[in-house]
Amino acid sequence: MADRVGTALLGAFVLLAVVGPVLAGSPTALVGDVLEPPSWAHPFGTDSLGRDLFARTADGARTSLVVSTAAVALALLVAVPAGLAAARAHGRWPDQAVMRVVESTQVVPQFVLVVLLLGLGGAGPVQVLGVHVSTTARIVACIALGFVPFFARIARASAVVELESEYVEALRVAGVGERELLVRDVAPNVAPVLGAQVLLALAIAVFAEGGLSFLGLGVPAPHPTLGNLIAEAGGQLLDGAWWYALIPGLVLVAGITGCNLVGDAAADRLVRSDLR
Amino acid sequence: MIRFALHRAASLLVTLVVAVSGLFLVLHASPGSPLTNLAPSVAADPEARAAVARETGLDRSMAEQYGDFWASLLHLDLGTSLYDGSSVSEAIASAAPVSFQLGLMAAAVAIGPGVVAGVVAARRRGRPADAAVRVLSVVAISVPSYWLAVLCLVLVGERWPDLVPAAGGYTPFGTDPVASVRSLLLPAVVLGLGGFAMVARSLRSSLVGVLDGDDVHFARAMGMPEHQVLGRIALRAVAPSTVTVVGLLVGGLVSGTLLVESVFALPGLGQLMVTAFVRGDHPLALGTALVTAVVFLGLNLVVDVAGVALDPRARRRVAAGRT
Amino acid sequence: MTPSPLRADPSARATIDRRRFLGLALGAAVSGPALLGACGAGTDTSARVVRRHQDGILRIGVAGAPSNINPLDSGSELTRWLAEPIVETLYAYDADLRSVPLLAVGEPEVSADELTWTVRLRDDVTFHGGDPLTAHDVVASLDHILDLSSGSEWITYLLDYVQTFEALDDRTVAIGLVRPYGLLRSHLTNLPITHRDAVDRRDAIVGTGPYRLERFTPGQSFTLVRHPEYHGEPGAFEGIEFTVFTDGATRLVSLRQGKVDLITSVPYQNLRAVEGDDDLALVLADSPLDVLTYVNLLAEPFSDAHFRRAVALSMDRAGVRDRVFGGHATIGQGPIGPAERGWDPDLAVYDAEPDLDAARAELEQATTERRGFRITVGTSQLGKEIASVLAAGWATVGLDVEIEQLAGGPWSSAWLANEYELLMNTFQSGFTSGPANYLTLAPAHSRNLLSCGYVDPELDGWLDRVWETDHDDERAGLLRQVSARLAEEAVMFPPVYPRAAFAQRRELTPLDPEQLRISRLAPHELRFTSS
Amino acid sequence: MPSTAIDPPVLVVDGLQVRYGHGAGAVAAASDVGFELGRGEVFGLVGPSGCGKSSTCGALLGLLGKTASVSARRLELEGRSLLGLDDRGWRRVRGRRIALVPQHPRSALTPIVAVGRQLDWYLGPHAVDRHAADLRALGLESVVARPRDLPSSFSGGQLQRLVIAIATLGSSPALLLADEPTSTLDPTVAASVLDVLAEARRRTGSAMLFVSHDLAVVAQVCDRVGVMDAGRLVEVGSPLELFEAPRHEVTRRLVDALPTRRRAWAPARTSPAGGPPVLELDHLYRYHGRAPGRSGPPSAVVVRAVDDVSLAVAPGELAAVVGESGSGKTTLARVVAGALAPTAGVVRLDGVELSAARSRGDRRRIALVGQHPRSAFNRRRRLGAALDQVQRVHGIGASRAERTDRSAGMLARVGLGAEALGRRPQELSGGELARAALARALLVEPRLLVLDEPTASLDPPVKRAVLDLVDELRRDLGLAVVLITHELDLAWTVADTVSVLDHGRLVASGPLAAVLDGDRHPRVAALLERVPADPRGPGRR
Repeated sequence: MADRVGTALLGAFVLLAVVGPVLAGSPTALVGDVLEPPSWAHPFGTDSLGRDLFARTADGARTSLVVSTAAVALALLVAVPAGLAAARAHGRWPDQAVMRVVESTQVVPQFVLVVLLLGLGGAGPVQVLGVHVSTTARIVACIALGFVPFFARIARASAVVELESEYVEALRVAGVGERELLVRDVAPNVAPVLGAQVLLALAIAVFAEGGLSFLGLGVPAPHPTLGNLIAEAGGQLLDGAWWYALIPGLVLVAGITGCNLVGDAAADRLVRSDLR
Repeated sequence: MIRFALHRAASLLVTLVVAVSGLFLVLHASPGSPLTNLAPSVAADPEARAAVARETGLDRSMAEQYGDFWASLLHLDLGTSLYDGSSVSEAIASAAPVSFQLGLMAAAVAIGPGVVAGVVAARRRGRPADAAVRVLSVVAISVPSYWLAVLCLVLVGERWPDLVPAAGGYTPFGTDPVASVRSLLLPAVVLGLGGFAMVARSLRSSLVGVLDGDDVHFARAMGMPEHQVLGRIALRAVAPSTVTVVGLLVGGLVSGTLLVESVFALPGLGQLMVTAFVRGDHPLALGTALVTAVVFLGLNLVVDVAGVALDPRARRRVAAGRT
Repeated sequence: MTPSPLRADPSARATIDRRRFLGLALGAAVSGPALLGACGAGTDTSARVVRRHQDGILRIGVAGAPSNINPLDSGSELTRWLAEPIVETLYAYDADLRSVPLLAVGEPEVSADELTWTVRLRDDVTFHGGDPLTAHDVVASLDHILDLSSGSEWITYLLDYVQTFEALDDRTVAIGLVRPYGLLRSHLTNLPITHRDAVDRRDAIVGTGPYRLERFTPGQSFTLVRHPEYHGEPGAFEGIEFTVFTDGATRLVSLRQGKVDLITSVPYQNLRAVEGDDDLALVLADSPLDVLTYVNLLAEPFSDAHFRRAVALSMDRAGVRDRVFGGHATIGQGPIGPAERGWDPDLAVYDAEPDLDAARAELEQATTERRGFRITVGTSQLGKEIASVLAAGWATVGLDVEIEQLAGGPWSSAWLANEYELLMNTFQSGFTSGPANYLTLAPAHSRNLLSCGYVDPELDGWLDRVWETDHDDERAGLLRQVSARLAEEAVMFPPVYPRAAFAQRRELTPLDPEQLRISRLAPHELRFTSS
Repeated sequence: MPSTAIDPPVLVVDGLQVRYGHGAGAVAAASDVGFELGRGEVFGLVGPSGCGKSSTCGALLGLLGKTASVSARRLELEGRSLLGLDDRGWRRVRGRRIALVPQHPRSALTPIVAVGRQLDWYLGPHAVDRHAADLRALGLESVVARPRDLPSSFSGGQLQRLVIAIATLGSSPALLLADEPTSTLDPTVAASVLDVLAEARRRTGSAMLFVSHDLAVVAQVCDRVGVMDAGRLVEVGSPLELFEAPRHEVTRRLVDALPTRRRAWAPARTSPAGGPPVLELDHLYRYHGRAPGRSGPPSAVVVRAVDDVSLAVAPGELAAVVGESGSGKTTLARVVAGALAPTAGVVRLDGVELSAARSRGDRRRIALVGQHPRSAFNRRRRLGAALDQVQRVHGIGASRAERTDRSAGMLARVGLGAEALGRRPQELSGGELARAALARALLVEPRLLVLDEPTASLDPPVKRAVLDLVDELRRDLGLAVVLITHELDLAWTVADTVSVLDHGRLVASGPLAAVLDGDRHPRVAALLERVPADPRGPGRR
């Protein structure tokens, strides 16, 4: 049940993010009067500048989805090899080194770290070693960095369990080499464990992206993001523009709830399949 | 036990030193130098820029600045704000109690009802109460605090102005405890909601596991009343894992203060930090980050030690030196 | 903005919708607060405010914390609103915005060659610490400003003119100039005098005003208390408290709840909400609130005059006025607005609605290949909204506009390094320059450090003369010419001149719109009507 | 100990039915089960897993959970009906009139509370002091001495005694429910626990319901035995009746699975082929923990897991290595197979010394089948992929198709169909997995097969079949086999030679007859002592 609700919510969110921008007009064009309540022409109403909120919400959902997916993917790309390498060197110095580095990014909570890293550079693009890095890319990188310890720990822990399990010894004794073990046996087994966490991480990433936008550290204008929309909408509530605060907020809640529910279900399934 | 705590504290200290040094370097390599925050008409003049840099000590080598930073840190002096020249330590000292009280109240909101909900759900597994707790906790964990805060501020604040913080954000607890608690109640509920969900969910699932265990079965088979089964076996068994969740919750609370304090205009550490970063106020940013890290790591240490203290098996491992 | 029949009675609709929203919110977030919000009724706010006023403290909600509270360093409105009741000036504006003596005794004595100004000080004035005001304090204030390392904004006004300043005795200051400087009188009217020991401090303001700064939390709140030994009429309030609410809605909610008496920078979208509330008064005033708009003539595409004019012609000024400022703004032409000296109400280079045909015609003549540009704005919500509306408008003539939002520091850096195409920000002058706005015009001068690349010897001459003359009428005439030229050449063409928006509770005497024309909030002049 | 007809029965079960779920989807775990227990009588319930033994037990305690529904014509303890009791009613019965001796003593006690405290829970305050003498009598000196220790610092046998103490010291229950109380224990320990249980029962005079899947144990303990299958009680009788004349098919299978002592062990069935030994162990040592003298803290305790073992295995020989748990058997197997490096000494294969870091070729020549077939395979890989993998890394078979053919052939050989190739380990039974593990080991055509307790976790009938398979394969393939086991009767059944390990040292080694007959080493004698007796033969306790 919860599983199906989660799939539906996440599906609706993804659908809005993927199809919405195609269906809707430009999210930046001034297509209507200011603060029009929802109507057939503007199903989500219009914002304080007269832009279509459906187009903006859809575009914001897309931004949230793209940023958080990219961040989680980037984090996995860094964390999984690091975690596997650490597990392979379990207890020896490469393991220690990886875990110390991971630990040192955990002196502050993840979201604070992201705020910190973004806040340091100020908003706007920067040059890193001569390469132009857009604000969006920096946000992705910072959120990703926040997830690296999370995934590296999971990858390491489950790889250690795998490497110490009996079947691995059986395969070693049977002459299966370490590389083959790591790539063909351990990594594929670590993958579902991570997979279940990916959705939960996505939920956090969507939240974080919104929070950054809310603090004004997020994806810059004119791209709407869900966090921006919510931040802007607060004041409109005073004028009775309930749709402005409610709809983008509910879309955000739907996305996060969907990720959480589906992620929970995936984790449950994993536990059950391992118990069987 | 004490040795374990000291050992953990020492290793955290090393991590902290490394992290603060990293922060210092990043901060000073960042493009947001205070020089760029000068009035453009002043900043445009190279002579004026150089003079300001000399005045604020920014023209010295990074190594010198780093050395000075640690030297003054040892005297608990975090320097002065680049903007108003006020003492960073004092700014933090006046902001910390707000965040501390907010965090404490939010933790109470999270842990008290969270434990009750988790126990009720586990004991009434599969029944409506369980379903209600599960739905509530999923929603609570998924509703972003900043959205809820905005809604509450307007919707609740309009009707019960006393429930949202007063202008200036905060009545110190010492001045008027009732007003102080009342004014932080709404932010604390908003902040604590996610933690409530975490505690309730984790407690429910671990309790369900424990209540299915052989020891509970044996105890019931030997006629132990249900409340004793819960108190003597089940809750004791899930205490360490619950404490771990509380550790995660600490991170959520510290993060959440950034957002919630900003919406409710509470003069706490979170808002101070955001302000510092938005302005590129290096000493203040570094100071708030440092204090946040110390608080966060300290709480984690407490949680770690509590986790070990509550789990005799872990206590034994620790005593055997296998940390 | 065309009114739709739906919003015939906005206040009634708001209540219904809010109630409906409550129901929805309940469903969405099953939480304690929402539940609390759905049942029961509130208390009478006005009574609460009257009760609160018993402590005699005026509470003001401001939009941001000053980045530097030293009024000798910063001319920002945030610093100055805070400093107004604390520090005083040698001369001050009277009700008709004429300069009259305050700390000085009589008019300054100007030598025949116009190079030496001598000012006599009053002898009955003490600082908050108890020290009497002396010439040395004035000298220390000037010294601080002219010290390059202090980074004071005032330096640009004085650097190339003021050569010497000395205390002839405890009550007399002499200022020596390099060349005649008619504008000095204006500066002496605006320049705050600070205690000599406090001129370099950034964590204290020590002045001679009716209130002194008691304590503050950086970036968050500032508490002023009455100075009992004030030389003039003592302040009506026991104290004045400034609280920072960066979020506009939070600021307004606090006012509605009666937690503050006055707020600045009311979000323009919420003006209707304020108007619909009987407990509140909205104050909209012409004010030196500029939308700084510079184009970079040193590089493509704005080096091309046709392109520039096309951009200026197709600017959606009406859109900005109606959608961003709720109609409370005047359509922009040149850099000088209605509250400022040199304002020409008859200047009409551009229409409110974009002239798309003329713009297309200009574009066809343009030699540059570019059909788009980057607009760099600050991080404020207002800047973002203006840029968004403008970009949407320019898109209709085929100009592809990229919006770049930069925080204060990087924004300034981009300006200094000439790394911008179209630069925009809101800026409130008036504190350092009174009714005129010289800083805004500075980049038009080809020899200015911040020059935007526009070279016009005739205009340079006008500007030099603006600074030199001591005749306000001549100055105003020259400024009109400057503003017209810059508009016609499409060098500086702000979309609108917004009216500044303040809101206050009815339990407080109204703000003075005349003082707001020079950005003076003058909170110490207000009174509670209830007590 | 026959029941006396005069006394009313302690327990009457009649028409007991246990169902899980509701409506059409309901599953019956027990149907129409009926039996009676007289005062002091021991009744055994035996049957394969899933036959309904546990559900019957659970119904007697009222602890089947909310999804189960229990009905019966009669369910009476000491004349009082147990049907329809509320929570309070059950609490008066549980622990006072019915006491449980659970299957897993280690998990029945809460792992994070000191044993003394837990005794207090069930026996009242200061239980250790008040019952010190009784506890000592039960062989629990260690608990009396260290009441503040956690359960984890006691052995399984001690914990089982402790649980028995809890069940019998506080009150004199009318009925003891012993739910597979020895299934997780070593035979040696199991035997002593059974003694303790018998003693406790004598003291309290309780009747006992003894549940087990092991017919041999049941026969040893019980007065009457009921055999269950698919939720029904299919046969009831005295142990001797069941063994001599099993009437029901299930009973017959259980009896057949009992290991039979090879009558004529003097001449081995297959004489090992002559020639030089396949495997030679030459003064082999393996210590666990840090050896003294190395750098670092000297705290680590050194365990001499394998201590100066020399052994030779001829081609085609099945060499059994027996010993109690902790005697170093598994370590020896792992050292031979190359999973552990020896601390000292030499392993020779076909006369060639193997280095500590084995080459892939060496690994191919010695195959190891581990103790737990269920964890021998990557749980996410299909069997086909697992069998393909070992061949691929050794370069066997030119193509995947060819390797698949070989896999299928080998599976057929161990008695599995080709459809098993597409299965995941979770979808196979323990017996099937044991066969699959054998198949994987044999696919690379080893010279030597090391079997580490290959049947320890299997039900008796399955156990027997797997052993027969091993015996057949080694004859067909001419393999040398080292069989590690703690069950002496297994060695007895199939081995050519037997070596007895004790604390890492070889105390006896040689042909089966030479070691087990005549002048036995005391250790060997002790091991023989604990083989559950064949109820058909003499020596029943």
